[in-house]
Amino acid sequence: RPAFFEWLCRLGDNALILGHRTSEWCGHGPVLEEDIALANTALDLIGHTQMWLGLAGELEGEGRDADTLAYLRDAMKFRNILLVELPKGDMAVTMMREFLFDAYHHLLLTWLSSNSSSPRVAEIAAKAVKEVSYHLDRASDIVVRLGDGTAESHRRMQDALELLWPYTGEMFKADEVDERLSDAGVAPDLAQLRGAWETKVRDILEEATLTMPDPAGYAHLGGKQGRHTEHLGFILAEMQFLQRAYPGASW
Amino acid sequence: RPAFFEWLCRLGDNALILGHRTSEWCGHGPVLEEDIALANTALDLIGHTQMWLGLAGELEGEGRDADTLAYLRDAMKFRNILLVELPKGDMAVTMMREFLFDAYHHLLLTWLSSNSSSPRVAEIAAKAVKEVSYHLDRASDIVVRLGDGTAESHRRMQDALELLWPYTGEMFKADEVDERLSDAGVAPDLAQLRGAWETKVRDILEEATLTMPDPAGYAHLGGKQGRHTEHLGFILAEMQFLQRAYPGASW
Amino acid sequence: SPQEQAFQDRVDKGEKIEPKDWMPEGYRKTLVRQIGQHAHSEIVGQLPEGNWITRAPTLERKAILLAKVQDEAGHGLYLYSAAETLGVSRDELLDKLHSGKMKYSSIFNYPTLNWADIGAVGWLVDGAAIMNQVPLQRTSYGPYSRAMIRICKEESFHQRQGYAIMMKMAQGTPDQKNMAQDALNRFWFPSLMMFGPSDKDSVHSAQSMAWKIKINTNDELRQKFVNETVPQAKYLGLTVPDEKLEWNEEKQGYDFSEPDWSEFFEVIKGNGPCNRERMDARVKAWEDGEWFRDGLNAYADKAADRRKAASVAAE
Amino acid sequence: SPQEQAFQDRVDKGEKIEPKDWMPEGYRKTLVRQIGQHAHSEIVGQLPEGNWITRAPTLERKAILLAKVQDEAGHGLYLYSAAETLGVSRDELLDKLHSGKMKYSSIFNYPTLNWADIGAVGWLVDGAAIMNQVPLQRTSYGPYSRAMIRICKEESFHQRQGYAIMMKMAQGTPDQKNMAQDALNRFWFPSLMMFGPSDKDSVHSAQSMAWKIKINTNDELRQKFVNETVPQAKYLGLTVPDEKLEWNEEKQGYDFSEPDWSEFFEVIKGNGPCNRERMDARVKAWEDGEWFRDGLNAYADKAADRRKAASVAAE
Repeated sequence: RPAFFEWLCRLGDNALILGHRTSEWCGHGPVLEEDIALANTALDLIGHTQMWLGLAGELEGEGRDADTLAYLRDAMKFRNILLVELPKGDMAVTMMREFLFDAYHHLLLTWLSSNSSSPRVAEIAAKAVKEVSYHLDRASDIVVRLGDGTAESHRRMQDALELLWPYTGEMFKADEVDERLSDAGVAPDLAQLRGAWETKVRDILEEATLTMPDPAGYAHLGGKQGRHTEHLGFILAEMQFLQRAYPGASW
Repeated sequence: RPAFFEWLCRLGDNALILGHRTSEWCGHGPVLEEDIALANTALDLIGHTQMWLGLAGELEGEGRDADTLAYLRDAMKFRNILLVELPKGDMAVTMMREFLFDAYHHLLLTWLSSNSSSPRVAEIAAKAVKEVSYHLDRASDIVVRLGDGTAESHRRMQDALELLWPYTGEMFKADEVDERLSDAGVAPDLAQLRGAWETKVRDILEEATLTMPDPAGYAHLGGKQGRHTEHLGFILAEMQFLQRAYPGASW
Repeated sequence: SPQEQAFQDRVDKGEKIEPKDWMPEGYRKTLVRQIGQHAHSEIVGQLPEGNWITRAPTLERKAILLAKVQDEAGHGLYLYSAAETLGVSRDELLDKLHSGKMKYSSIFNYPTLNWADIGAVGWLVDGAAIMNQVPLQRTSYGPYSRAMIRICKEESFHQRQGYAIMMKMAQGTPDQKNMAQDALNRFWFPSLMMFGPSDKDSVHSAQSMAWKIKINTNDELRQKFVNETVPQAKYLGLTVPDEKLEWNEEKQGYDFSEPDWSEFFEVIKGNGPCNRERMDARVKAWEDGEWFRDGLNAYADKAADRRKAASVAAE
Repeated sequence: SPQEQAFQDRVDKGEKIEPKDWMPEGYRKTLVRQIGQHAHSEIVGQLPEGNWITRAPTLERKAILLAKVQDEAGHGLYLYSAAETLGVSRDELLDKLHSGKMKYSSIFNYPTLNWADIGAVGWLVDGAAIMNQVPLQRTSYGPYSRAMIRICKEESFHQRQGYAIMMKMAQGTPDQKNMAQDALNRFWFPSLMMFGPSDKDSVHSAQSMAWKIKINTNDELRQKFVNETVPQAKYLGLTVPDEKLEWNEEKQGYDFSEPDWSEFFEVIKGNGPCNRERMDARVKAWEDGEWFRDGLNAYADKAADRRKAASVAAE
């Protein structure tokens, strides 16, 4: 059960932190349609956060709801992977990250929605996977168009890919929590998702005329266990300010 | 007495927030000597904050010390002028702001150290004025050298001057608090400092080959009464995080 | 001219003017300016509220705010499209915004300083906007009228959400109530300014009203806004920051203080609290996005070439 | 050569070598590399601690931290000056840092994640640095030796401040104690790595020791560090994250686990948690500062010309 709680926090925190980063674009997008699409993605992710952290709190049974978990844990207690907390960067970094994460996220949710031994998990995943499927299509499309756009857009996309690549390994690196959930049939064997992810990523990058780095390269780890980058603390200071400054208030 | 408290908060908050902005350069300065000088300035300002807010808390008599005032007030309760909370910008903005503020700060502290009817105020001012005198010399020197440096450094300094200028009026705009303190002989008549400030600023800008904007132009007001820019909230979210997240802990 | 007369007759009969119809040059120009300014206001208006998205106090409030700011971008989109039917492209309009040749609503040059401001913007600013826009659903230009119908529906939803935030704050802790009152204090007069200067000082009004581009006078709308808003403030237990505010039985409306019009003109001149920041943010977004737009365009060209080559090869 | 022999004799007798003295090219090169790396470590080392200046929990802690990071910049200054006596300018050294041709201490590629890390950096990282540096006060090269004397004095002050933070945290609330333990867990092995790989794997050591550029072996210093630090951790009530740690009566020191040297070499290769961010921050500071340095230089040139013109006119 503590492993289940941890694992749900990982799902919820990934959505929360990626949603936060995505929402930073609101009002600052390169073109109106993109501004709207990014806000929409952020909105979906906040919705997923509510479902995953809500279930986590319920399961924990100590009276913490999704807001309590989102707003009153410090960085050490966050369980998102490092990839999602990196600064939003330019649109190349933002869209490449979305693509790399969505390709994984979509596989994971697809598996969960049809195979998870937990009906609650399967139900949430089934709701979320529809939106993530759309995010993935959109991100893939943008990666292709910018990769095969101008020399500059190509260069920026390749740079973004190389910056982010060492952070993708964490998605597939199972620890004890992942193994327990996989043994219980709640979650997939992460290593088994890797092949399909690489195929999807390779296909899109090829179409985008981008060069895929070596998947066996160095991987930055630690987020799932609470060892983050220096960025997360700043995200939380901003995000949690009102709840911290006015404890117990209702909004 | 509430006016005295307000007025002390203005002094303390100016030092705290300008110190915060200045400290953001630490490790990121354009040259090592400058990095050190900026850290030193920030350090002095934090020292002034401790003295002014310490006295404010003592005077208030409700058990709030300098840390409580610095870390547990939200933006509406902060009394610094808007000038000091603007983002640090490039070194042109940082040094021009320091110059414009120090020229005022130095006049104010000089008056307080020799004329204030409050011995405690005079004592703190006497300590602070030595450091601020050095800050002013240094900032004046840099303004002259960059103003009369390359075409680019000149342009940046002029841009910075025009950006910051509308925020200087607040220094001399007395409200009821200022008037009460001035009537009580604790503080100077702000309007009377203005002439000396303009002379100093005009001399240095002239030597720097920069064009002084019209002193009678539009002035942004509100900081002294707690109506700030959108920047202050973000400063406080970061600055106050630990005190807010771990109430009552001792550090 | 007879053409102009025929045009005016159609307008008077309440017919909608459509893009392909003949229209006087002044009508077209006035509409482009008005719709363009409105579109710009929507996208600049994303900024003050967007300022609180990362700090929204609960996940639900964050989602609602995100959806709202997204709607505003959507309104911008409809309005730029409506302007395009008059022969001016979105890029041309944006260029005029960025170079300062076109304005946006001055209300967005005020900062959002505490969470209650998000409530106040929804309640007062969207409230005043709706007051302006509801009559424009009957405006003579078809595409504009249809855009306003869509927009008004969403805006009134936003206004209710804003009022709900104010309610929570006004009924919350003393700190929260202070924030609510502070937000009302700061947004009250700027909201009244949203209807523009008094009609006696307004230049273009008569012609615009004849063309049904403008339906009511500024003063009529302002009075209507005050009449509706004051009881709402009372219901919240908040004080409208106007000592002269008083019910006037005779006119069946409130007497109230005029806003400080010198402040209004200062803000229009560029001296509002946030004019520079708002424009800098928009220009930066546009300039930083250039490579992105260029990249998509280059791809589109390549894709078109490939399709052409493929269809040639297939022949 | 006889010159080399005479040089070695001076070193052996404990005489200081000064800038104008003859010295073997290898000696000069090794010193430039070592002093340069040390200088770079000081300025890159500002970053992980600087990361918490704006979030320091009290005004006093903020002031202490600011003073400390400022000291590090000062150490950078002394060390670049010492390197300059060997004929290499600060700008040349910085250029090599920015282009990746010169390294800095790998410890600064680890992130500071909670406030206790500021304590741990002072206690462990400065502690290990002092262990390395104290013997270097007796190094053969005069300017380097004198720089180390100044630096060691300040570093031991920093170490005490760091330990004081750890003490507060370890004796604080359960959350604070968790932070302290977490900081120790993350910094323990990276600190042991600061002494470099085991002597048997170290290439340059023998010659450097003969020249008194290096005084003790890596393993000697590491053992000494462990022996001093473990009781300090115990006093804090914290657990050193090493299951093999045990007092060895015979050698009068602790047995301990070797750090993961594959991690060490990965970090050196650029794959540490923060390598990219640290270098990006330094390069950005340098590039953003170019106009500033150019401006000051241009002014200095003009001022010199004016002085010259004035003295010509006066003649």
